[in-house]
Amino acid sequence: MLRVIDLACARGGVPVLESVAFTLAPGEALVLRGPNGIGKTTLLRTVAGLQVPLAGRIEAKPDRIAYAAHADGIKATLSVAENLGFWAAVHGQSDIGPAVAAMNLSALVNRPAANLSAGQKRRLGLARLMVTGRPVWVLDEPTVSLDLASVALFGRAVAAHLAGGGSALIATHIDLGIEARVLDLTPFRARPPGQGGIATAFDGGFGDDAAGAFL
Amino acid sequence: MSLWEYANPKKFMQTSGAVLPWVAGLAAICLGTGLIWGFFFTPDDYRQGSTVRIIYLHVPAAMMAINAWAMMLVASLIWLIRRHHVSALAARAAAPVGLTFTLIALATGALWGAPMWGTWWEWDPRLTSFLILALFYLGYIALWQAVENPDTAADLTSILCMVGSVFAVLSRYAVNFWNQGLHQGASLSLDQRENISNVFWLPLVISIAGFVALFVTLVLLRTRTEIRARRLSALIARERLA
Amino acid sequence: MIALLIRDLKLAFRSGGGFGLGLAFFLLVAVLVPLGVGPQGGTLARIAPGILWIGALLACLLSLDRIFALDFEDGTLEILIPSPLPLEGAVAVKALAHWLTTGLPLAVAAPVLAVLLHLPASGLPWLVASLAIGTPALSMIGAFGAALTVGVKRGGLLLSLLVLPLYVPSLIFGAEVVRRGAEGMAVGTPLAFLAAITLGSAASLPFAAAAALRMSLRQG
Amino acid sequence: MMPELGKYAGVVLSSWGLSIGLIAALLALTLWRGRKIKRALAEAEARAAEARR
Repeated sequence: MLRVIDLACARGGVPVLESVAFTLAPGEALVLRGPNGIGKTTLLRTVAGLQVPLAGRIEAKPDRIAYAAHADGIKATLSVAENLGFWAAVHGQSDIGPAVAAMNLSALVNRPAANLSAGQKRRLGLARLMVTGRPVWVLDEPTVSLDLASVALFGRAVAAHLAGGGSALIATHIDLGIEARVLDLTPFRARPPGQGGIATAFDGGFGDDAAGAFL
Repeated sequence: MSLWEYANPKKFMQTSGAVLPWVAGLAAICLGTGLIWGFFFTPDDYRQGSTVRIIYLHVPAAMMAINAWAMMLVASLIWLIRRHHVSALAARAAAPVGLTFTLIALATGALWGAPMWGTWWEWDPRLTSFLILALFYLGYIALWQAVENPDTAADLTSILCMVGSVFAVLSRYAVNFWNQGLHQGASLSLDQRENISNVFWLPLVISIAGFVALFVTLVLLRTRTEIRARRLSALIARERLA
Repeated sequence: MIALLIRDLKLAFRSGGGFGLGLAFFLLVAVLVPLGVGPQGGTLARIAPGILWIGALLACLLSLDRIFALDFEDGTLEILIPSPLPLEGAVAVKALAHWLTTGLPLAVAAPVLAVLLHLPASGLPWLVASLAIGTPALSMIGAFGAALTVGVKRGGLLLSLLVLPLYVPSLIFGAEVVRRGAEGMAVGTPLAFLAAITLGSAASLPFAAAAALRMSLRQG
Repeated sequence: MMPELGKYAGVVLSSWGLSIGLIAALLALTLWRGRKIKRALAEAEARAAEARR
């Protein structure tokens, strides 16, 4: 469903990860771990197609991936139903009912998103994933500002998605209560170019530049 | 050996370093000869008196102001198509040089216009176009400085350069059209190449060659600085990561 | 696409800002200019085409950064890029929404302000026509500028600096249409140029703007 | 040696002065920034070489 081969990605022009490889089969979830700054967000953005890989390949149809990051794309002046309905329309879906029910938003459908709490907004953002109808979820810290009950709710939603043949790639430090493989990114930290890492255009010095003394 | 090898930063640094003294020397010789000849050893024009001496600055500066933009356009395209960093940095390096030449063309044009047209500023189509060109240069330079990620900045400025080129040409025609509606064209064409006599022609050509060499010198110098700056920020980023 | 258009329109109406503000600004310009240049009808009539077009231009400029900045901040753009909606189409639709909430009301309100500025009656239809034909280009060029500056913090001033030179041809031809219309001359040529700029912008700039958006969002 | 510029002397001289001044300023700025960056780069290269050792 998703196959990542020998992937290297960069943040701000500096390689952060290299030789990342994994596959994601239908019904499977993969949790990314690693210390802050290792490049989890960068990897997820690259997989989602927002960034260009430095090297390697991502084998997945781009129209199968649904990406959710820290910002949820929620408009404060629109109601919950309008927010969800818009994303459903963008993805050619029309029924937002199941997503609303799954994220326990039924009581809030007509409330403007401005009046939602941070956790409720987060739930709305996750409900958006469901209306995309896409099988591969790529999630960056999805449980930020969720309480325990909502985390459990979200875990069940992911489990249901997996049971339905979907798959998920999640960067999180919290146990979601789902069966998932864990991939620690620490061993994939990009090496400096001197030690075999990928060199960018400006990683080589200019050597003995005869005219350098001049100008 | 392919021409594109010079787009490698290291290779470019070596080549440009070797070429620079020669180009700089050529610029100094041509500018010295052309300008001194033009200023001291040419007669007054029978109609314009001594103001004709402004031509040795005005015409070369105006030509290079446009050529600099054209060079930036080519460099931008090379960056967008082939992703050679040197190309993008050369475009960045050329912009302030182009802006300076534009300002020189504008200022000398206005000063020349003062005794000829009786006003410091005439909304002559050519002068107006150069004013707009200066605005394009300003926007381009400002965008380079505003975007933090250098590769993104190169991408965005390249697109701006492409779109800006189309609109700059459009503006040129629009301005021509607009001024026809108000005035009957400038009383004196700035473009004298048709009726210029031999006395003025040779020093002018030497001056033009000098401006071209000066442009190349400045762009090479600045490109080298930009490349070094990129290398510097790459080193700093690595330091921070380690 | 239609969903995006409806959403953008809804957002513009509900937040109240974009829609009313541009129009109010346009009105203010038309009121302040006579206060500045004096009440002589002849002078006002002569400069009215330029004032009205510059007012429209600035009013348009006011709301440009809203085209993408809000969607950038709340993550909508990051979600839109991998979505099935082609980004070029999304850009065009957002520019259209911007035009419907700024350019179109300006064109409709312009005759009233033209009367305040003593524009001869023969110029009124051409004023409306030139604004209706010319302002879509302003929105589209503005969307391109907004796409370039979307990642720049406090990019408002930069946006103006980038966009205003691009507005020059539209301004020249637009004001020329009104001027000629008011003087009873043939307006065909400038009107054709104005329409050509609008059509050309609409046909090509969505691609440039979408490319700029993708580049702005790419942080690697 | 100075040519007779007549009544246009002011205009001609200010044109030349302004142009040469602008070019000189640009050249000075270019050289100054070039030196500055070059020095900073040399320091960074030295640090990097130190770190590799």
